[in-house]
Amino acid sequence: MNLFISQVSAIVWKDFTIEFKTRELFSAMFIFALLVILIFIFSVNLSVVEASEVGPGILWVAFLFSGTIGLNRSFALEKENGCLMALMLMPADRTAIYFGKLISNFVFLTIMELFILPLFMIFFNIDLLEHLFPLLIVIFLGTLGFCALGTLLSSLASNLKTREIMLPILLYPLLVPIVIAVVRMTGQVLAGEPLSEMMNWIGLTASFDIIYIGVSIMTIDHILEE
Amino acid sequence: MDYLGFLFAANAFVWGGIIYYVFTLKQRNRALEKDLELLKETLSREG
Amino acid sequence: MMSSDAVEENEEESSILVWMTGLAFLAAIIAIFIYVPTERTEGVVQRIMYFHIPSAWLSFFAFFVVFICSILFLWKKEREWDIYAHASAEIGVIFCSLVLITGPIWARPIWGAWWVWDARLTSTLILWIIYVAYLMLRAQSEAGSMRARYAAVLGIVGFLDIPLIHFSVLWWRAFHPQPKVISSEGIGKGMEIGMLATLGISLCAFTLLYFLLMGVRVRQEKLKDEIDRLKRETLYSS
Amino acid sequence: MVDSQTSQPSNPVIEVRKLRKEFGVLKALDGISFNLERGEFLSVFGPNGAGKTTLIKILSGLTRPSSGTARVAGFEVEGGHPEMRREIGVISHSTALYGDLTPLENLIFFGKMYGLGRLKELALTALEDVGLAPRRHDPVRTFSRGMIQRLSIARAILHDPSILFLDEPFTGLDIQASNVLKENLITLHNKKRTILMTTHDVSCGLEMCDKVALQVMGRFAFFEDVEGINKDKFEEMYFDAVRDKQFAMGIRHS
Repeated sequence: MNLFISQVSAIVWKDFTIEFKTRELFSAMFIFALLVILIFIFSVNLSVVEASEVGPGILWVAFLFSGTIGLNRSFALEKENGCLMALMLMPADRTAIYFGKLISNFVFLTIMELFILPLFMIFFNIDLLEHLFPLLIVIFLGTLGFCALGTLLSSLASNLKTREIMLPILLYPLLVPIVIAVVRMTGQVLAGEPLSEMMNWIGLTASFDIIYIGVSIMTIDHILEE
Repeated sequence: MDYLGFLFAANAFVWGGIIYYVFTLKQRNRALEKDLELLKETLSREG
Repeated sequence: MMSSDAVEENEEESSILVWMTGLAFLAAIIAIFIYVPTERTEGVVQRIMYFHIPSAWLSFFAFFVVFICSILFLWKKEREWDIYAHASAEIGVIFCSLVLITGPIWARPIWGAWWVWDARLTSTLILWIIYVAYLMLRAQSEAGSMRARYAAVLGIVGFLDIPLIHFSVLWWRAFHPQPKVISSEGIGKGMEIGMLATLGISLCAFTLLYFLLMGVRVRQEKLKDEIDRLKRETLYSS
Repeated sequence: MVDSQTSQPSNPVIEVRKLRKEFGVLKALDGISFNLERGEFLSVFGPNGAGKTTLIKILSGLTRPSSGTARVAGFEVEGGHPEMRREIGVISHSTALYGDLTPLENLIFFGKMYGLGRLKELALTALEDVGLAPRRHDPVRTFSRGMIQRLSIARAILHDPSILFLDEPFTGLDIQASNVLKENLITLHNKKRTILMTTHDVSCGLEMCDKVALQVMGRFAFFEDVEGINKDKFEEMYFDAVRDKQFAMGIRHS
């Protein structure tokens, strides 16, 4: 068990060391998310539409799109010099690889989201600080679900010739429940409703997270096999 | 009774779709059988 | 590999199946166009339902088979299950497409719009995309154990998503109820016995068709394997 | 890391019985059986597509065999027992190093994955051994191919494995790098490590090994002690096998 934790943390440490050196991923994700928000602002007439109605949707579309960049990069990095094979040769449970990648994907995406939030607040004139705590819970649940399924599918897609195309095609339809749930919840949170009013959505998101982490633990062995 | 056109369109799609699928299956089958024949021929010629 | 006896037996079985399917469809067509009375409120368009509902049932059933075969494949690692999952997904997508085509044709005269973001329609559309992606994944990767394993994982992940999609879409729409929308459950309620019988016959016919198509598709895939094997053996072992 | 030799449950170290790997029509291995005692060095020759890489992948626990058994260091390879993976080191033509990290960071990362202690010292000694210590703080992507390969050797033997699998390690190396690799292999061989290497290079492969195998179409066509093998005769046999294979491929593609 101790070895398992140190292996997971070694993978996370490695991903962060690389990121601190290159700063490729974070800047790309951040700028991309910003661009998505800008393009949506141009395509929606904010003087006609209520900002708080379209805001949550735009915010999450930006998160998901830039999160996909992160996922694509995540396993491409491992495939580059055959590192994934070396990881598979380690005396490690395959789930350690999954959790290591899941945690580093999750942390990258969360940090990026925390940087986007203030900009979102300014662009849409929505006061987030008032409802910050419930909002963070919603973001946590949604990002976890996205990364749980996304890490599994990106490990799968990384072996395909057309991985950049296939990942979103495989991932997005499966993400529909979580997208609907987080957008709904974000909207309600920003409208000042307490979390207890949306237990069905929280339950749905939490079960999504649990189901897909569970499925990943059970199937990752079959994906990470030459 | 004036919606007959819709009924007709729906039917056309359903039957057309099924028949088309069966047709492609037949086509693929034929190609495979041809392949097999060819292979058997080469085999008997060599053996 | 199949012995020649097994092939003959299979052919006999399948010819019985062909006849049964044919008869069932004949009965279904007679029932739908001659026997069953026209529905009072919806008129003649309602007859579309006798194809629409069985197609929907068939595609859900097919996707369920994909799910089960995917699990069995990952467990046993036998090519057999991979073939079943592939064939079933293909047939499922075909019939799901038919559902998505006949649905709007029915909806246009009844609801007054081709497409309404009703829960059932939306989830069917997403389901269709998921399994088209499944088939794309299969087409993208080369034959071999990798393709089978990846497809199986997707078959499992995709099916487990169905209840989540269902509830999310249901609650999503529940906030903006559309007065015009009649869910398909609503139609079933007031059904007369004759309509129910017609639907039953049609369901039978479609289910038989599924097994018939599966048989053909599976045999095809096995034949392809056999040909590849022969090619390899004869051309390499000289 | 404990001395891996003492924990060896039984001889032979590698025991392969009727190993098959097939999927549908693809047949990579078609019934391979052989034993390798501790400290032996086996060179496996064979044309491309003979299933050499598959053999190594199965023996190192990356792929499951369809049937047959293989025991490595006393463990069944199927299921990839963690203790078995601790005993093996693999060197292939992919370097398995992170280009953005320094050599030191690379070794420390892989050492952590093996749960090794006193990592920094261990990594530094390993770098000294392959002569990369002066450049330990430069990112790996600035290295030449030969240096990367040397680092990759250091990575593969960092946890002091008792068994080494090498998948065509000489491909794409310049003379200097392949000399370093050869020296390393000879040292390891003298240290009684069990080595299985696949290669195309007949003279180089025959020079170092104790046993020779020729793998064609997923089978061992030949498995003998190296003593008493006439190099020229073997070479002739090997080239025949390669030619037959190419001939068959030609028919298939025409």
